[in-house]
Amino acid sequence: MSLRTDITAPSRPPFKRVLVANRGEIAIRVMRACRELGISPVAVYSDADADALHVRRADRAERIGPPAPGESYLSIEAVLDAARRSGAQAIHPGYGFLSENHAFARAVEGAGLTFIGPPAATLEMLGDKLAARRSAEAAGVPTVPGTTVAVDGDGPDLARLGFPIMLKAAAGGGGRGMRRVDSAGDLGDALASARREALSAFGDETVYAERVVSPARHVEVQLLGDRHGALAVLGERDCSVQRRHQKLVEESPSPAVDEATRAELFESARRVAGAVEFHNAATVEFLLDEDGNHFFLEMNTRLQVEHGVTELVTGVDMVAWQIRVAAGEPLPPAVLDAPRSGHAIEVRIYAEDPYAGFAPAPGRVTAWLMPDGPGVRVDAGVESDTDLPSEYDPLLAKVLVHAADRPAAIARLRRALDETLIGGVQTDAGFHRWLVDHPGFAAGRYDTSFVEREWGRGPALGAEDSALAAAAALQARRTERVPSPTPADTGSAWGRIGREEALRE
Amino acid sequence: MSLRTDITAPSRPPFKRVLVANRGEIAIRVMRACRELGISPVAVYSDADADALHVRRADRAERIGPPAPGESYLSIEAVLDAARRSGAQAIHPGYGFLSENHAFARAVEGAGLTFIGPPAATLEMLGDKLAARRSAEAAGVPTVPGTTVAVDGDGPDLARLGFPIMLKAAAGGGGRGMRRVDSAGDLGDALASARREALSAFGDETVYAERVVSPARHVEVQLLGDRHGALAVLGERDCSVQRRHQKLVEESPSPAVDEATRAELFESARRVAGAVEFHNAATVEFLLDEDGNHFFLEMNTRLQVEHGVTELVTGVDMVAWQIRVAAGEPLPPAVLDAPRSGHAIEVRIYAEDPYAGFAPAPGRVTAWLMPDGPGVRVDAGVESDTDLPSEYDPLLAKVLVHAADRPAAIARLRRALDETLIGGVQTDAGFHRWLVDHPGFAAGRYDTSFVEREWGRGPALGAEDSALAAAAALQARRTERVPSPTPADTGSAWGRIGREEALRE
Amino acid sequence: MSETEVRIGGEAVEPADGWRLDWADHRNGTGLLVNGERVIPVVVEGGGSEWTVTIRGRRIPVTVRTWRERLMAEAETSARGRIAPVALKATLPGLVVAVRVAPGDEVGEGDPLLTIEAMKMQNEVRAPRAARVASVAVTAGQVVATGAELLTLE
Amino acid sequence: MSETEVRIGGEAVEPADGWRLDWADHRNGTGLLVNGERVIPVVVEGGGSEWTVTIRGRRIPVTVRTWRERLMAEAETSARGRIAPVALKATLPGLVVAVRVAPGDEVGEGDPLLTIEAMKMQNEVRAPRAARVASVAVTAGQVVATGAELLTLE
Repeated sequence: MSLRTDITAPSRPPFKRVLVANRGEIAIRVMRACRELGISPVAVYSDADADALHVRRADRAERIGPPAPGESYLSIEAVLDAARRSGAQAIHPGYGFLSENHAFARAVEGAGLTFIGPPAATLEMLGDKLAARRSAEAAGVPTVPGTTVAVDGDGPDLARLGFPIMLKAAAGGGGRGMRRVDSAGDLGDALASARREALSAFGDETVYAERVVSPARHVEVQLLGDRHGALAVLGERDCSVQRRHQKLVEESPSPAVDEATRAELFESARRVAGAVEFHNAATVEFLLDEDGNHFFLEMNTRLQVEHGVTELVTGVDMVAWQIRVAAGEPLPPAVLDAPRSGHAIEVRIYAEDPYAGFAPAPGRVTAWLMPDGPGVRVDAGVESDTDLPSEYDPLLAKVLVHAADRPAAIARLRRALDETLIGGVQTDAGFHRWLVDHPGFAAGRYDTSFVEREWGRGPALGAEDSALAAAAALQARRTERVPSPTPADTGSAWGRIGREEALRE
Repeated sequence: MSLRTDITAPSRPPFKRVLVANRGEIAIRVMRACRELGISPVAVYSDADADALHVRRADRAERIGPPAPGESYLSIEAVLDAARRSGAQAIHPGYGFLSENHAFARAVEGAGLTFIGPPAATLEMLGDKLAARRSAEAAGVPTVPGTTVAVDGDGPDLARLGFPIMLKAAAGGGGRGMRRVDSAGDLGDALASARREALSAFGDETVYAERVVSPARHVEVQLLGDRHGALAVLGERDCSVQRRHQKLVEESPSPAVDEATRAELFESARRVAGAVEFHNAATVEFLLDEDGNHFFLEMNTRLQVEHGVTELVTGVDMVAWQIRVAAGEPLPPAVLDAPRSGHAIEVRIYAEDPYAGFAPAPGRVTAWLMPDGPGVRVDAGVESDTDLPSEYDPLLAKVLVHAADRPAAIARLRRALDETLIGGVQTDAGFHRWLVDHPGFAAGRYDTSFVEREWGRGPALGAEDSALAAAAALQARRTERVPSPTPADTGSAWGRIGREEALRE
Repeated sequence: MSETEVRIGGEAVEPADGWRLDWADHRNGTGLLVNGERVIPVVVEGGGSEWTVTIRGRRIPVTVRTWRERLMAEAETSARGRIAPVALKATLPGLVVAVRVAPGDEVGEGDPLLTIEAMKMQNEVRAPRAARVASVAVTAGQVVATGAELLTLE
Repeated sequence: MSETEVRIGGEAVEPADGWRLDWADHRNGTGLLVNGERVIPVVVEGGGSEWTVTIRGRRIPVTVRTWRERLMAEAETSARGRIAPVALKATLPGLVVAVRVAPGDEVGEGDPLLTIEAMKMQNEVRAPRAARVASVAVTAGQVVATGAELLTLE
C-alpha cells in the first residue's frame, strides 16, 4: 500500500498575512486562496462597506476612509497604512482600483512588502497603452492600425486612418474612456467626451486612436510567470459578448479559434510578455477579424475578472499561484504544461438594467438564491439583504459553468440561470437567460457588436411572461389580504394540485 | 474564423419526460441532469415530503403515499402509477429505495417504460451477494475468504473461518445488516441481530459470512457501460472513512493505490462486469489489504452517493450518461478514454451526532449556509427552515472539492467547511472539520476502522472552543435584552473594533 | 375581486390561466408559478396595487387595481392638465459632470441635457419630449442624491 | 450582570476574553466571533438561560444564568430526592423493534433495554445506571413519538 507523492503543494504558507486591497467578489476570491494556503487574510473597507461580506470573510479588517474611492480604495497612503497596521507581509490588489498602478506597486515594495503582481516597471510601461502598442510592434506582433502617439487637439489628422475609428484612453483599460467615431463630424464631441471620461477614470486625459476592426472578436490569452523566467500560457478566453466595450460573458476555449490560430495567439502573447520584465499574472488581449487574423490590443498586468474560466478549464488555481510566485516559488511542470479540458463559460451578474441600456440599477438586494450542483461555480460579493453602495462597480457575482463540451456548458448555464433568483434590483440575469437561448450564441457566431445588434434594449415583453407576471401579482395581492395564513394556504402548491386532481378523477 | 465541432452533446433530448423515483439531494441531482438534457423531470413525494425541495425543483410532482417508505418510495405499484399518470417515458431510481430492485426494473420495462439502470436480470443476480461472490470467483477475481452459501441456524461451522468474521445480508448493501463477530460466543446474538436488521431493511433475512480483513481500505471502481458493449472504467474511489460500515468521506484517486494496483483493480472490475449482462452505471467494491492485495466485496448496480467525486476527476457527467445510454446512445471516446485530473474529496453532511456515536439527529434545519467559490460543489437536498422527516435517510448534503492535488484538496475542504454553517441540528460537519486537521488523514494513512479508532465519540470539548462558546452565549443573552437594537448595536463588529482601536491610539 | 384589473406597461393583461403561485419564502418574495406541467421560479415584491414580478431574470412592474382604485385613478388623471411642466429627477445618486443646457434652450426628444457619473459610469440624461428648458437646478461638480430635482421642462 | 455564570456540561466556564459576537443574521442565529485577529463563524440559538452555540460544526449547549437564576436552580436541586425513579423517553420518533426487558428485571448500567428503528437505523436504548425495571410502556411493533415514555427504572 504505497502512498502517492504530491509535489505541487507548498510545504508552508508563502506569507503569514496578506492584505487584500479590494472589495466585493474579488476580495472574497483572493481571501479564499489565502485561507487555502494557510495565510491569514486582511480586508480593507471604506465607510460604505463596513458591513460588507468581504469584511466578514477576513480575519482582520482595516478602515481606509470614506466611501469615495479616491479617498479609500484608490488611496495609496490609506492602503499602505492599513497594511502596516495589520502586519501584512504582502498586498494583493485584485483587479481595478490600484491593481495596475505602478506608483502603488513601487510604494508597496518601498515599504518592504511584497506586491502580488508583475514588476512596477512593467505596470508602468504597459499602463501606457501607446507604449505597449509600440513594444508589441517591435516584438513583431501585429497591432490594429492607428496612432502611435497621443491625439493632439481636435485630431483632424485622424482622417487618414479612415472612419470608423476607436478613441481609447492611453492610461485606460476595461472599456472606460473608449468612444467609437463614425465620421469626421463626430470627432470633436467624441474626443472631448473620451478625454473627460479618461480624466475621471484614470486621472490622465491622453487618448489615442485605432481603426475599428469589424466584425471582430475579443480573444485574450492568460499568462502566468514565475520570478525565475518560466512562463505558462493557460489558454485563451473569448470575451466578445460586451456592452459599452465591457465584458458580460467569457468562455474558453473560444469557439472561433482553431488550433492554428491558437498557436499564433499563444506565440504572440509570449512575444509581448517576452519584451518586458514579467512575472505573476497578466492577460494579452487581441482582436480577431473574420479571417482569423489577430491584432494586439493591450496587456493587462493583473488578475482578470474572468480568471475563473481559465481555472475551470486548466485546473490551475490562478490566485494561489499569483501568491506563490510572488513569494518566489517556481512554477512546476503541472502548471507550465497544464492540459486544458472541457468548456467553461462565465456570466457576470451586474446590478444594471439590460432593458434600459445596461444602466446601473443600485438598490437593496433582497432575495439572493444562487445555483449550485455539478459543474457550477459561483463567486459572489453579496448575499441576501445587502444594500449596494452606488460608489463602486455594480458587479454582484459571477456564475461559471464547466462541462465536457460547449453545448453541454450552455445547457448547464441555462439550468444554473433557471436556479438563480435575485430580488430587489434588476440585474443582467435576464440578458444571460436570453443569451443561452440565442441560436447565434449556440452556434458560437458572435462578435463584439453582438449585444448592440441582437439585444439592443432587449426584446419586448412577451405575451407569456406578461400573463405569468400578471397571474403572480394578482395572486400575491390576494394572499397579501390574509394577514396570518392558515396551514391550508401555505401548504405546497403541489399538495393542492394533487388534491384537486384527485377530486377530478 | 472556423468553429470548433463538438461531438458529445445529444442532438435532441433522449426522453421527453423522466420520473425521478427518489427524494432529497439525489432526486435534485438527477433532475438537474434531466434539465440539462432538455428533459422535463417529474418528482414523486410521500406526505412527509409535500413541501420538500426536490418537489419544488420538478416540473410536475406526483404523490405516492403516506410517509412510511414501504407505502411510498418503496412501493413499486405507487411509483409505476405515478409514472403512468405523469406520462414519463423513463424512470431514474437514484440510489437506495427501489434502485437495485429487479422486480421494479422488470415492472418498469413491462409497463413499456425505460428503467435507467442495468438490466433487471443483472440486478437480480448481483442483488444476491452470495451469487455475486461466486460469479466473481468464477471470473478469476479474488474474494474475501468466507461462505459461499447462506449461514444455517446458529452457524457453528463458521469457526473454521477463524474469528473475527463479518456477517452480511445476502440481499444487502450499504452496511445494513452487517455485524462483526469477534468470538464464537458472540455468534448467536450477532446472527439474530444481523438477520433482524436484514429482514427489516431488505425483506430477506439470509446472511453469509466473510473473514475480517484488517486493516483494510474500501476502494471501489466506477463503471459506465452502454447498450452496445462498450465499458468505461472511470477510476477508483477510496471510501475507507466509515462509521457503522457506512461511508462518510470518499476521495479519488485513492492515496493507497499505486499505478500497478490501480491496473489490477480496473482489470478485476472489468472481469466482474464482463461476467454479467451489463450496461448503465455500476460500482465494483473491493477491500484492499496492507500489502495491496484486493478482494471483491460486491457490485452495486446503481448510481452511488459518491458519484460526484468521479465526475470531478474525470469531467464525465455520470447521471447524464446514465440517461443517454439508457436511451441507446453509445459512449463516445471522450467518455471511454476520459483522462483523470486532480484530486476530489466528498464529505457527507448527515443530520446525526458524531459526538454520540453518529446517532440520528432529526429536527428542523434553521440556518443553512453552504460554501461556494473555486473548486467547491454542493449537492444539497434541503435549504434553511426545513423540517427533517424521521422516516428517511438523514443525508442532508454532500460537499465536494476538486483541486490540483490531494494537499490542495484538503486545504480547500477545510476552507469550505469553515464557510459551512448549519443551525438547528447536529451534523457530521464537526467530524469533517476534525478530519481535515488529522495528520493520519493528511498523510493518506487510514483504513476502515479509522473513525472508530481515532474518533470514537469525538475529542473532549477543548478549552478554547468552550471559552468561545461561553463568550458567544453570554453576548447573545445580552443582546437579547435589547428588543429593538439601536444602529450602534447592530453595526459591524469591525466598525466597533475600529473605533475602539482609534480611541486607544 | 372579479372586477380587479391587472396592467403591465399601461396595457390591461389577462392573467395566465391555470397557474398558481406557491411561495417558497414569503419574507423575501421568492416562489414558484406551477401549473402541474411546468414550474417557473419568480420573485414577487410590492404590495397594494404596485408589484414587481421577476421572471427569467426580468423585473416586470405590474399594477393590480380593484374597480374602486381604477375609478379613483381615472378621476385623478382627468383632473390633471394636458401638458404639465416636467421636473426631471435623479434616478441614482451620482456626480454631475456636465450640464449641456441652460434655461430658455429649446430641446428635442432624446437630446442630451446633462451627464451624471454613478457606479463608475457616465450616464446621459436626455429630454423625454421636445420642450423648452424652464430651469436648471444643478451645476457640474455637484453630487446629487436619488430623487433630487435636476431641471424642469416647460 | 457581573454575577452572571456560564456553564458548559455542568462546569463553570470563563468566557473567552476580547472576542465579540457580530450577528450576520439575527433571525437564524448566524454570526461571527471576532477579536481583530481571527474570525470564527458561529450559530447561536436559544434564549433565556439555555443556549446552543455551534462552533466548527459542533453544537455546544451553554447555560447562562444570572445569580438570581442560580439561587433558584440550587434551591430546586436540593428539594429533589437522591435516587428518584427514572422514566426513559424516546429521543426520536421511531418503531420499537425489540423489547429486551420485563417489569422486575434487574439491569446493569449500559445493558440494552429495547431497540428502536429511526431514520433507517437500529438504535439500542441502554440503562443509564443499574436498576430494577419498574414498568414497560411499549411493545415491539409500536410506533413512538419523540418524548413518549418507554419504560421506568426504579
